Amino acid sequence: MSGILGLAADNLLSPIILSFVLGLSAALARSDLSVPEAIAKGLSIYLLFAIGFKGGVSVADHGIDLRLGLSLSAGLLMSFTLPFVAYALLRALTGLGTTDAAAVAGHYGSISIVTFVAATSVLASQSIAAEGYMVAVAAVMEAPAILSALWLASRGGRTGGVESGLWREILLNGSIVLLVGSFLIGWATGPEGLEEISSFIVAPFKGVLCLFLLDMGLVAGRGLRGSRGVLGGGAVTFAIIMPPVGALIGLVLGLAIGLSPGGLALLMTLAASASYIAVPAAMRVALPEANPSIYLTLSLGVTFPFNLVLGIPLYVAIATAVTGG
Amino acid sequence: MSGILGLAADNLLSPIILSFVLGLSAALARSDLSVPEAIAKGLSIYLLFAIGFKGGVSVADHGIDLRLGLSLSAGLLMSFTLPFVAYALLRALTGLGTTDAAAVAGHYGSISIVTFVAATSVLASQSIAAEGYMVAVAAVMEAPAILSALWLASRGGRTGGVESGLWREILLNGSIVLLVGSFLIGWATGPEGLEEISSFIVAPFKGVLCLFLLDMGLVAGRGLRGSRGVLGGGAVTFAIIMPPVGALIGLVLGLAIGLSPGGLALLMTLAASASYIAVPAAMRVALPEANPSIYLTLSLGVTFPFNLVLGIPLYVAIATAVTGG
Amino acid sequence: MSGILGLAADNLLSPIILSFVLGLSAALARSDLSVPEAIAKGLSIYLLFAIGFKGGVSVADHGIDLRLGLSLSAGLLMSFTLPFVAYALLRALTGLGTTDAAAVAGHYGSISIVTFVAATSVLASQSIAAEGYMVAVAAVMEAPAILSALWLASRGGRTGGVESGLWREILLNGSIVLLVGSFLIGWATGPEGLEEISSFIVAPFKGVLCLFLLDMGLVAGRGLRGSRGVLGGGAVTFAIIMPPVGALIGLVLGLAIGLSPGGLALLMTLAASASYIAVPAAMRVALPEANPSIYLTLSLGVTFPFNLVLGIPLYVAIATAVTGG
Amino acid sequence: MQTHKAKRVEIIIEAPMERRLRDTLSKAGVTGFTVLPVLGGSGRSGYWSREGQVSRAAGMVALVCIIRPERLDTLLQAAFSVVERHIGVVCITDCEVLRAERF
Amino acid sequence: MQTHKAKRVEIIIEAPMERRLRDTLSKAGVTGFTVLPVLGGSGRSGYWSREGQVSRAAGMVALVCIIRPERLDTLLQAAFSVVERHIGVVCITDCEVLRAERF
Amino acid sequence: MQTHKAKRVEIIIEAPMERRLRDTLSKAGVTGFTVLPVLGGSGRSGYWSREGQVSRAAGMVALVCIIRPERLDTLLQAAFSVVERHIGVVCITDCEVLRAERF
Ligand SMILES: Nc1ncnc2c1ncn2[C@@H]1O[C@H](COP(=O)(O)O)[C@@H](O)[C@H]1O
Ligand SMILES: Nc1ncnc2c1ncn2[C@@H]1O[C@H](COP(=O)(O)O)[C@@H](O)[C@H]1O
Ligand SMILES: Nc1ncnc2c1ncn2[C@@H]1O[C@H](COP(=O)(O)O)[C@@H](O)[C@H]1O
Ligand code: NA
Ligand code: NA
Ligand code: NA
Repeated sequence: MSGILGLAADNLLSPIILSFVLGLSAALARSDLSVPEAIAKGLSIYLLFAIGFKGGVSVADHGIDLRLGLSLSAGLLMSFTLPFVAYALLRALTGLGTTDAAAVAGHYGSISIVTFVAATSVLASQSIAAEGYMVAVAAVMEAPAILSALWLASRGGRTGGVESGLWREILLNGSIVLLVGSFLIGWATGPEGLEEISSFIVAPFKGVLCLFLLDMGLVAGRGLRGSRGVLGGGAVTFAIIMPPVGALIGLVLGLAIGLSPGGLALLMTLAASASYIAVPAAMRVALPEANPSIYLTLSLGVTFPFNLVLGIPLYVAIATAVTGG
Repeated sequence: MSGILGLAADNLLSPIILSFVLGLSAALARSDLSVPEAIAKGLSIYLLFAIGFKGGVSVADHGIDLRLGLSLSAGLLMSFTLPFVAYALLRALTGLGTTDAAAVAGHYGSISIVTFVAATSVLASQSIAAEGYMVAVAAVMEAPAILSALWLASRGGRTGGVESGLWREILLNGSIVLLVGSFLIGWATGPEGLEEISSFIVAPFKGVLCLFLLDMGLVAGRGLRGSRGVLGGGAVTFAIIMPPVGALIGLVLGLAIGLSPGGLALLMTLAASASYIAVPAAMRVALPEANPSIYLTLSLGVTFPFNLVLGIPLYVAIATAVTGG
Repeated sequence: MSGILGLAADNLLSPIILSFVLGLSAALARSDLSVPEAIAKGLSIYLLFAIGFKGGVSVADHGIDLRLGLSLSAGLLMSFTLPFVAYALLRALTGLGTTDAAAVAGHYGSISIVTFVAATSVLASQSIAAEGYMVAVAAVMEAPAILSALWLASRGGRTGGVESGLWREILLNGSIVLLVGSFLIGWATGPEGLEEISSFIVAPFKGVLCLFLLDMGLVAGRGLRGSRGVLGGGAVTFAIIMPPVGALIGLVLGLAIGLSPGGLALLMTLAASASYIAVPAAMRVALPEANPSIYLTLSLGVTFPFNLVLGIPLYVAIATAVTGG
Repeated sequence: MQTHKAKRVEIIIEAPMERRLRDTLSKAGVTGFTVLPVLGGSGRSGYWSREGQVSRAAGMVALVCIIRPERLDTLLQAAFSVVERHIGVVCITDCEVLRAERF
Repeated sequence: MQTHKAKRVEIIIEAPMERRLRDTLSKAGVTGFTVLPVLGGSGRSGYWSREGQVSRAAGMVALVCIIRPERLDTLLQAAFSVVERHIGVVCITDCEVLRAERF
Repeated sequence: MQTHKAKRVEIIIEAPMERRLRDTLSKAGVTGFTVLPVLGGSGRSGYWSREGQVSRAAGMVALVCIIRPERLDTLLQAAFSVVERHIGVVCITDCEVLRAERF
């Protein structure tokens, strides 16, 4: 336990976390500090490209094994089922209606790629290796949860018919395409490809992540300020309980598959994280009646900081402990 | 021949080309992946600044020789005359009217700086040196073709008077000024100047080029999708035949001047490439009757990918073969 | 003296200064070269984050000494009092009315962070060390001058009541928060933190500064073109005399405190520089009657280039000379 | 100069709905419109601004459509089918245009 | 379709004044509006464009507010108190809206 | 509040023509206007959006000009001379303004 706290303390003092805290504080203090939308999008393109590419190179390097298929299946399974777990918890803990609860639940089945990136960077700084294909697992987990959420919402009387065109939009959304595409590029070009561009995608990576998390902190803080009063204690409790619950399911599946300590920590992180890009956009279209303040605030304002600051060191510590790694 | 195919295959597997292919595929599959306009412009400012600066440093390093003047003259000559070649080919191969044919022809006399940059990066990865002042040749080739295009269009009955103010706009357009300016800065500050900023303009260069080509792929793909039906087979044939024709003319002139293998390959690339920034903007003002879909699709959707994937390795192979380099 | 000229000449041939000159020339020649607003803001976020962080790390490294408190007090004192000096000079040299003169005076009490950054980079290239906490001095000097300016303006009959809310806005403006925040992060994470992200904030720093100064040149040039006729010779004289006057006051205070040669040069630079971000924004709100062309042109179009090209090498030379460093 | 009566319809709608609105308008034969970016706004669902958004997804856009008076109802019907369940505003103004043949 | 009479008020104002304008409108009970970005402009204080600005500070924004006719004067009074000492423009147009209950 | 009749003219035009339009308006004595960015649009020459553009060159902008009714014709004549050969739209609306002395 004290080991975990030590890790959390170390983690807390990393420039990455402190940049997030800076952004959060600035927004809560109503500073006008802001990162232009185009820059934030540019930074996220960089992060997705780099993380996908490096994942692909690592697969080219270490080869794929039988566990790849199993991990992808585990990811799919979790993305489909976690929303049901989340929905049950939400109905137990909060007074949210069917539609709002279903919308929130969908976010927790899907994943947050920045949380994933932050976890890889914690692993890297502790020299814990992980399977390169975990990036592909992240990609397959983005969308299925949306289907579960719509099904849950439709039980509440909504027609729930998913408009043709929405599926293409969800499956071909920019983040997924960029992540999978750069993964394939990294796989195809391998270590030589990485060498050509490593001073772009490896060396400055952590610094770019700092600036990105500064912006995430600003956005989360503005979201929190804007939604005071919208959320009850029950909802906040959910947003803190659900990540460890998800991580536990990830742990069980990951152990069954036989992932490395690093891979295990990443699968737990994916399960624990909540979407704030792909799923909200889909919900605006498919479930316009659901209140965006609720799902965005829970996912970005509560769960994201929780995972960043406490969750990730916890998952890494547990993963290394249970695998004896 | 098999050597050329081998080179093309190598080239195909570079992260740079694959990033372009990723963008192209994403756009054709109607993904919403997009690079914000400001980021794309920022990347192009970076590339122009870096390529100009490095060209200038190389001139400071190796000194200028008599061939500099000859190369600039050859560039000017080609920019003026290639539109006539293109126009003749277009009239032979397509049913385009005078104005549209003239507008397209103007694009092929001018150059694509990204194609040039991609060629320098292929040369660098094969350790083939090139004259630093080829950057200046690129700069002088941007504008003259516009004059030829307007002259060609005016023969078709259009008044063709070039509004005062347009010339300043063309000659002082941002890309030319930045390219020439950073070339002069590189020249003035020399290797010491380069050392100060090389971890900005040299180390991450290829990675930035990847992201830029990702965006180029997206734009080219969107352009191709948007212009289905606009282009006939003849126009597409033109856009594939014209680059080797231009390259051949570049080859002859470059040999006459006595350029190095790398310089020769770059001159061929310049002749083979078609503008999609400076000339389209000028055409919108001076030839508004010409259909932008036609010239943009041919230049960006057909010729650009052709040069990137097949043309450049071909030109490099020929240049090294004929010079015995 | 010839040493100073030599330094100025060296400085003139650095890529940083030449990039500024390129931007300035492009704008004066009415080229359409431009850096997108979002990119310019992104670059300035990078610069503020990097300079703040490095300042904090240097404090973590060398510890704080008694001079920290004295330097902050000197900064505050100068920010409060320099506007009175500037105001007196303006009334003597120009025909500006009370409001305009007060607004301009406020700019000269505050500071220009890019001038500060350029000075640190000149010091670095001459291997002259400086106190890391000078970044904090820069931060405290941003705002107090605004108070002095409003007091000066109110004497001219304006009500001068500072609207509630404006103070929070000024004190929590983005640049101050980012600078102080990253300073604290650097302090907290120390040299290990720096090592993690140094290939992002140290290696490419000078190159990024080049692009930023290219944009500053463009903006300054457009400003100068737009305000022809607005400014008389007296105002321009003021904008060239005031920086050395401020630097002299900074020199006296810095010597009294016992700063290192580098710290002394930076304090002089801060005193000599004029704001063009925080103060103009505050003036638009609090003194809308003041003409923005006047204060922006003087600060950005005259004083900024003066400091960049002549001022900084002068201040560095004097600081090293008087301290015998 | 000679001008012609027309209607100017301004539709402020969530960005993720833009493509759907465009498609619906096209199907209704409305092929002329312009889309403007929106920085922020306020309505029954509270205040928002681009700065406080992780992605463009939650932003809005303004679509401006100038149309002949007799085709207004077709346009409104089409627009309403998309806007109905969503937040946003539809506002119609009388206007005049040059070059009537374009509308 | 059924439409309802309303007023469309467009206020072009300096960006640093935007928050104040919003706050004043809120206090006057005007809670529906949209803010659009502005690239540049020209007026008595000359020509400016974003390109020539170091910071967003000196830019402007356009705030569009659709409001019931009877509440127009409240809005104008509130807006004027902010705009008064500042540069910028206020322009009012008659318009019609769908879903009147929203305004 | 006291308002004054005016005309609001909106001109949507290709970005490379913006400077020319501005110059022509200035020459015609029209010195007050605001330029707004445009994200995309559709017309006789098809659909386009900023995303599908390599450079700003092929984009469009919207210029809004509020003017006294008696000066409208001068403005339209000037605008038309620029817009004539180009794509784009000119749309005129009746409006009212505060602070009439500004126009
Ligand atoms: N009265 C109004 N005038 C202008 N824009 C409005 C108005 N009401 C709502 N909007 C815009 O429509 C968005 C959604 O409004 P609502 O559906 O009321 O939450 C707001 O964020 C504004 O951008
Ligand atoms: N007649 C007008 N029509 C449209 N916008 C205007 C007009 N006059 C002024 N503006 C806008 O308001 C800003 C300030 O105008 P002014 O207060 O006249 O300097 C200008 O930069 C324009 O963006
Ligand atoms: N009816 C319309 N309403 C609003 N904007 C239009 C309309 N028609 C054309 N536009 C705009 O003007 C541009 C050029 O139109 P066009 O000249 O018809 O190709 C389009 O891309 C739109 O941005
Ligand atoms: Na999850
Ligand atoms: Na060419
Ligand atoms: Na100062």
